[in-house]
Amino acid sequence: MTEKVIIAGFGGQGVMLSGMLLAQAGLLRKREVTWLPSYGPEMRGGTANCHVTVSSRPIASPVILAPDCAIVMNLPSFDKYERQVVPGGLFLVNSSLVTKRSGRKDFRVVPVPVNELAQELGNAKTANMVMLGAYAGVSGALDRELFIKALEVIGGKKDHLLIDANVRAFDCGMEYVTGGYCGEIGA
Amino acid sequence: MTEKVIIAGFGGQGVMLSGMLLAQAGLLRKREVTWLPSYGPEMRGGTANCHVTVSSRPIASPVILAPDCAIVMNLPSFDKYERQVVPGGLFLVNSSLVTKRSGRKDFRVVPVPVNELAQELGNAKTANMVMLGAYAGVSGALDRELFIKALEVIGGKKDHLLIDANVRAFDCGMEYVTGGYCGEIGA
Amino acid sequence: MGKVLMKGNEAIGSAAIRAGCRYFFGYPITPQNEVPEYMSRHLPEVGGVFVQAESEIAAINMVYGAAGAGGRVMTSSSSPGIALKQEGISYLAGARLPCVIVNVMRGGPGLGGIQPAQSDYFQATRGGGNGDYRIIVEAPSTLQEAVDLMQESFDLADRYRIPVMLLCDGMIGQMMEPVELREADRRPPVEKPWATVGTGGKRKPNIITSLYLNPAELEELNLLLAAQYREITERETRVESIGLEGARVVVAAYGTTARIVREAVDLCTAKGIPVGLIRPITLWPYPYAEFDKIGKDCLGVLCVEMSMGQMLDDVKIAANGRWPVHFYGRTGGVVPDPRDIAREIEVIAGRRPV
Amino acid sequence: MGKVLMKGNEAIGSAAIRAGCRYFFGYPITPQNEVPEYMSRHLPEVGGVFVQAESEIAAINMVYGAAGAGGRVMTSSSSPGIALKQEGISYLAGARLPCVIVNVMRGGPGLGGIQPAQSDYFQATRGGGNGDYRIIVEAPSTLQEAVDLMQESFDLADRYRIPVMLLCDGMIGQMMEPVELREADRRPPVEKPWATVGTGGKRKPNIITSLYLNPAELEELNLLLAAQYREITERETRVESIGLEGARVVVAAYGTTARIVREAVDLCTAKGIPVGLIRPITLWPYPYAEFDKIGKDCLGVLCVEMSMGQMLDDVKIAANGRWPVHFYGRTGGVVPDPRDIAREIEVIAGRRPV
Amino acid sequence: MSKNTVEIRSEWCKSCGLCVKACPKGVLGIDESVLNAKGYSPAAVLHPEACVGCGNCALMCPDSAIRITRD
Amino acid sequence: MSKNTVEIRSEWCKSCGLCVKACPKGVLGIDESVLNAKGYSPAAVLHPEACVGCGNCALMCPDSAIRITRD
Amino acid sequence: MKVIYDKSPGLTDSALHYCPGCTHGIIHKLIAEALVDLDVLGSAIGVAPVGCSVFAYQYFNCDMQEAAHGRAPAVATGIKRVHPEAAVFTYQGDGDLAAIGTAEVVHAAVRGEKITTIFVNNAIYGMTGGQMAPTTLVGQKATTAPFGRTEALHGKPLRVSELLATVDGAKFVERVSLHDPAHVRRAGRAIREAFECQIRGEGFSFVEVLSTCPTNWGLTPAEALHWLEENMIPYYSLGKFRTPEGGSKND
Amino acid sequence: MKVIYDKSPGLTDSALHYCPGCTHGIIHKLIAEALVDLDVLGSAIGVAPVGCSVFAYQYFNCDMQEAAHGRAPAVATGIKRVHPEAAVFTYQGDGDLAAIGTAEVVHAAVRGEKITTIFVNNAIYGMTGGQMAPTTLVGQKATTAPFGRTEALHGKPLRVSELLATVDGAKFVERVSLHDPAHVRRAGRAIREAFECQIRGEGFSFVEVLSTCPTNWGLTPAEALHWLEENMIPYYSLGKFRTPEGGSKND
Ligand SMILES: Cc1ncc(C[n+]2csc(CCOP(=O)(O)OP(=O)(O)O)c2C)c(N)n1
Ligand SMILES: Cc1ncc(C[n+]2csc(CCOP(=O)(O)OP(=O)(O)O)c2C)c(N)n1
Ligand code: SF4
Ligand code: SF4
Ligand code: SF4
Ligand code: SF4
Ligand code: SF4
Ligand code: SF4
Ligand SMILES: [Mg+2]
Ligand SMILES: [Mg+2]
Repeated sequence: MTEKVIIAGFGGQGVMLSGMLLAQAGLLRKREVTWLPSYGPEMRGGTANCHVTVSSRPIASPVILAPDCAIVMNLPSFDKYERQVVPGGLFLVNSSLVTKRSGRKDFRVVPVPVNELAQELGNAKTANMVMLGAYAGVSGALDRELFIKALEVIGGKKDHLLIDANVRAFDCGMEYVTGGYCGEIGA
Repeated sequence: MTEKVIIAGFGGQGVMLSGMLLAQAGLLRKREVTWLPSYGPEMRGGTANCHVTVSSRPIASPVILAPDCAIVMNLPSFDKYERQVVPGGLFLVNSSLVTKRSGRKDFRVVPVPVNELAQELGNAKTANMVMLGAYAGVSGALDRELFIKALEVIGGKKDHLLIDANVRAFDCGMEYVTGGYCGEIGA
Repeated sequence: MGKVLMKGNEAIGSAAIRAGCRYFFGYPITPQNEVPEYMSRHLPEVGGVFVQAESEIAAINMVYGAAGAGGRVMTSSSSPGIALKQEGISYLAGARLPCVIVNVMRGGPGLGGIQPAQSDYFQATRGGGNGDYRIIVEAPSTLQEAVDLMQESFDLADRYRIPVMLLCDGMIGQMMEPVELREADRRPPVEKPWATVGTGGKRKPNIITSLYLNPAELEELNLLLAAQYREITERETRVESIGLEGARVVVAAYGTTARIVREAVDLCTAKGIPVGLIRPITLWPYPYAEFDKIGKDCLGVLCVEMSMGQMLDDVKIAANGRWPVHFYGRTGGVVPDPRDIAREIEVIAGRRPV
Repeated sequence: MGKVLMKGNEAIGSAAIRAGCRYFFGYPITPQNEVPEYMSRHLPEVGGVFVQAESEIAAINMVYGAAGAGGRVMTSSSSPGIALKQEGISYLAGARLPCVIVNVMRGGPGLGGIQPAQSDYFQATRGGGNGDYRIIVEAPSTLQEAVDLMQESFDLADRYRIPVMLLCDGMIGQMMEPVELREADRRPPVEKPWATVGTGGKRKPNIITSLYLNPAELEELNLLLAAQYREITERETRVESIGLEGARVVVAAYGTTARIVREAVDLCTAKGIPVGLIRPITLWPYPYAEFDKIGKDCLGVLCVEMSMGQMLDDVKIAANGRWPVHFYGRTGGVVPDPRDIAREIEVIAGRRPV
Repeated sequence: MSKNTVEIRSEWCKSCGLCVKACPKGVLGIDESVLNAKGYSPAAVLHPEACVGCGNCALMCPDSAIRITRD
Repeated sequence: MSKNTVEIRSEWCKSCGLCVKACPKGVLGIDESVLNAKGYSPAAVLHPEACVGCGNCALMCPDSAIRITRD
Repeated sequence: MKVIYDKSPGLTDSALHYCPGCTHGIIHKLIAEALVDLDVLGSAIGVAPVGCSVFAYQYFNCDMQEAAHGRAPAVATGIKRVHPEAAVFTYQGDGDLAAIGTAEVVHAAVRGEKITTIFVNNAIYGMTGGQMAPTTLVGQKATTAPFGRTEALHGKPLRVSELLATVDGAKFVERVSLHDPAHVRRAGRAIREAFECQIRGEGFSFVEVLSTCPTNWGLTPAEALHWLEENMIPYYSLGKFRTPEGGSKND
Repeated sequence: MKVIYDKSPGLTDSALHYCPGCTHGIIHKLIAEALVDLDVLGSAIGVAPVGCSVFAYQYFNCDMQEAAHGRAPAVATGIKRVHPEAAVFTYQGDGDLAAIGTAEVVHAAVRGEKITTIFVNNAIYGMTGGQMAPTTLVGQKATTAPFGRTEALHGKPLRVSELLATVDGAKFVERVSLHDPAHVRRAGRAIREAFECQIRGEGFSFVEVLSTCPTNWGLTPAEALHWLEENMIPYYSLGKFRTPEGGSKND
């Protein structure tokens, strides 16, 4: 089994870290994984995306041209990746910044207002983790324990507060898509 | 007819200029000519040589590996070129600095004490012109008028004094080898 | 040691230190910045030295000095920065100094872009600098291979007194993959009796130079180098190939591109077209002889590069008229699509109209 | 104008000024010093500008600025100095700027020597800099040809917006030969609407750049360049050849070496061996097609260079397996002896035991 | 007294806050409730009446997002 | 008074004359009648008795051709 | 209605790509305003560096060339020699000018090249992600000086204005800062004076602008201005180091 | 019998290839003597430049490397980092150091690299045949300045010692001359002090030696010394520009 995910957004939205966590979680499950980033010229505010492949077989190319899932955190990414997702695939959209709707009917679109959700949690910077939680919830491809372990491997175990905040955000995203969300966001 | 001459010595002995004059005189006779220099690393006092070809046909290579004539102004040049001269060729040696004698019997060796001759003329720097005169005298390949014209083309016509000194040196060399020399050099 | 998920550039840095590299001189440039950054943090831990030079030129000349002084030394950069190092590399080759140079290639020409490319093949394999010299060029296609080749690079450099280049496209530098790092090299350092370490008043001075004003001596150096290049060609050529025997089409590709080609090969195999792959690991010396193993069913050789066709020259030389040579390339940071490559293969195999 | 005896470097300078060159930026290096020296004396006479730069790198970047500003500009250097210019040349190619670069080659690698050589063939024809670019490379074999190619170089540079290199071995630079200089070019200067000359408030800004961070745009640039390179290949390839039809051996050589080979050919002809000669005048684009004219009696192709074998790659590509390809080279400033070349030819022709 | 008008082109604004800091009169603030297409909460004119037209805000704005006029 | 000896290794000498110029006592001169293998007329000690052993000549000799000893 | 301040016509319509609060944008404005004020926008030819300001050529409303890293003064020399009447300027960061481009800027000054160089000293390599620059302060951390710059390991930071002030051909050398509106106004004046020096044909003119890099300094834009004032100015003292009249260091 | 003066054991037996009366030979001696006096010949590693002194590696009786043109300070940095205890020096001409190698020498100084640089300023490119150097005097002719250097066209000559004296890491900077025995002795002292500064680990040390090139100046060796004294010293004033104690320009 091979799962190919593209995560894209503005630089600074944390899409790279999300992808690394996905890859690290895959490695912890003894899968083959690759993570391939791509940046625009800006240090902050530019566009950025990463390609994450998790597979039970050796991975030929780390480049994903037809993702099983695309997670788009802003409008340019929406426009760029909408068409690439395979039929039957998954399209997670940051609806805080993207109000546009997809014309495609052959895949599953899941809008998540991650900025609002994160702000509500009191930590605007964890919007990426909210989205990762949503991805986990919708796809079933990432479980909570592995996510926490991956966080510890990549971030180091020291910063408990940070880990806690991220896990809270992850849970919030997961709950949002699995219906358990009980915050105050309309729509 | 093709005449291939190598002129070699220390840098500063004026071997390059001698070669240029030879080439320029050739051009004045509407011949094809090439002049190819080679220097050592030193600005002064190093070794230097030039290859001059004068021919009635287009010249293929400007490099001379088997000269019809070698003019050597110092010992290293003697050692380097003695063997290269073609059988029946000409070997002009500055006997002021080279007392060595050639072992070869199949070419003509002409020793000329050019430093002493030039010093006697009152201009040590014209030793190269003395040698050129000697070459003209022995080979018959360069006539006096052409030499003077060549001097004017290369040096510019302005400096009469310099031209005169050079012509005197040329004459002196020519006279030395053609027997007209009446200075005071023994041997 | 278990597998760890690492960024290519950091894996390269870590592997270098494990291979005994103790001196690093470099200058920032995307997409290889994590190499110097890693070295600046970790070399001091093993008593090594990291210097951020004022330029790529200074860096390569510091490498020259350190290599001449007997240090195990490396530098890294990316395409335009490597262009600036060409004079220095020529000097290193001429003075026969061992060192490792990493080029994490980006799109060109000029400032170009920062996305992955393979358009410095000529620069690497033909010597962008002056004179008759070669350097060993190794091209990994996975991070594990990059890590493994790093140790080999330093060893080859010392054995032959030659600069070795690790030629990576930007993907190798930027991607993360699990790698297994080897134990630190604990062999005694290679003896370098030619190095300038101070005479101690006990021997004649050692001299490191590439200057030979006497043409005969300079030719002698060139003949010595040439003899050594022949020896390296015989002994150190590395290549991986699959399915050459019955192949109707053989693809030649290196680095990450070879991985992409593998996907294309799979697509074709699924359609019943037997396709072979030649993946040079050393780009110089080039594995020309590997092409002799291609079976008699081959209809054509396809060279695939992230460039407009540079390795293509070597493929043509290797093919030597035996098969038509085709080319497919993307450039400027655009990564080829396996489906497009598969289509090219099908055309050559006669399965599709051109 | 009649023939005058001139040193190659000075003839090159004089021809450049006659061809309309008005800007020269350079840095001293043997054996090309007479080029800048000539320019420093004579450019002011025609209202031109000579600047001795602080380095070859500064010089090539001044060339970039002046070319981008619409000037007819040139630089010259020798092997290690040209190595230093590689980044700049890659930028010029990427920004599509016309200019002329003279390389009076000396022996290498590294500092090497100052005697004539041809060991920068790769650097010139394969782009020692980064990226997928080519420059036009012309190789004169007589001073007259150098002078004539100079005008052509500037014209080609402007026509295609491409750097052109005049690749001379040290002999071309240092020797004297009679040359006939042409009249000064009095045609109106080529229009360069893309140049940065100030908007005058009347148009959108012109931009000179080689930066394209978007891979699709950078690929577009590369495709545009490639298309142009194809056009140049079709229209501007220059070669001289003799006796290909009935030749038993064909020799390929360029520059002064081709003159030396002619002597060898004469020696062989005298012995009754028919020998052909292919002398590429443009090294890029390479006259591959010329080899198709070789007759059926040919037993082998001999490539002769003052290097360890660099054009050899192109000869192999051109031969494409049709004939065995042999090589004879001298290097480091040693000039081949026609008698040795003749001996090689005889061996290939089967007249002498190997 | 003449009236000063401060306009902020919010699509250009990157929410850096330099204008807010530079204003001697506390006229400006960041409006966290809004996000522009780039994902930034742009600066907003909170107290237009207090503006003295000194130009500091516009001078400091790296993105030339502020225009000031006087009637 | 002790005796100073100035030796000139004439094969190394290039006839530059710097020693001659540097000598405060006029001890040295160029011997135009001789040419060494390099073609130079080397310096010669013309007035050995006048030497005060100051070392100036040797100090200035670029070719380290001069050796000075004191008995 | 009178316009008190608006985007300068010396700038194009393109939105700047810089990080929020990056002072590159302020310097762009000041240059654009100087070119307009001196009425030389139409004859101006600028040279962009390699650094965060690599895209400067998209922002200035005049002809522009993109130079190789560090070589802008050489490129500008080539331009100026072809168009002596043009207002030619380079815009360069501290990696670009003070590291790889040291020789080029020193020799443009030595030749007295009639160009204007705006030197953006933000004590860091911005574009490549925060590596140490020659101007990084002692104690400051950078990705290639992860434990902070130290005098023992890296030497003290290079003071470029002081260095260039020793060169005769540099006729105008001033260091300015952007940490508050008053200093920004003064910076604008210095830039105008530098261009005036060029236009009068006096020689090389140079303005060093102390600048911020909030992103790589890890500070908010406002904090960054404060850090600049507190840390950079004590080491990089402000003022005129050379003027055509020969005045120096007393402003 | 006491030897008052003889060829230094710090030099090899090879005859020097320099032109008659060229002061390169004097500087070689002074360096060799300093190495011997300080007893560091055995630990010394020198770096030869590209210039007339390209063969310096044949003359110094210690380990030597030949650097690319201008890059000696970078090469020396590489050496010193591998052998911190060695006495590492570069020997460079004015084309090598003051033109193409400007960035390398400035940054060796900025880093406070513990090496010693001997800078041979003969106001010309000797080896390549008399082209203009950055240090060629105004009015002086050169093959690439056939009508003489002018301030308007070429700018005034670069004063390297003054330039480097602005750099903190340069702990010892002195300019000396060779035009008479007294000055040669003082030059010897300066070179020794520079090495002492290195050995004490204080930082970068630098000695600029005003030198002659009789051949390309078109003068006899003696005339050349005179020309140096009359023309170079007025522009290139002698003295200490920086000492470890912080003294400057008063010797
Ligand atoms: C030859 C070369 N070397 C290195 C680089 C990579 N590079 C791009 S920008 C930069 C430094 C930018 O720093 P600075 O000049 O201080 O500008 P800033 O981004 O801080 O404004 C470097 C090293 C390059 N593009 N080319
Ligand atoms: C990269 C490079 N550029 C140029 C040269 C040619 N070159 C050799 S020596 C030299 C200059 C020598 O002048 P200087 O440094 O002043 O030393 P001097 O000969 O005067 O002692 C130059 C430019 C070279 N060898 N390499
Ligand atoms: S013009 Fe002055 S007072 Fe008005 S908003 Fe801007 S800074 Fe505040
Ligand atoms: S200074 Fe400009 S960019 Fe920054 S917050 Fe104010 S208006 Fe927005
Ligand atoms: S030691 Fe002094 S006195 Fe004696 S010869 Fe030399 S310079 Fe003259
Ligand atoms: S100084 Fe030395 S080389 Fe010069 S003349 Fe005297 S002994 Fe000879
Ligand atoms: S990285 Fe720094 S210098 Fe570059 S745009 Fe961002 S804040 Fe400005
Ligand atoms: S050319 Fe000048 S510097 Fe070079 S050796 Fe001769 S005199 Fe000395
Ligand atoms: Mg910076
Ligand atoms: Mg010099």
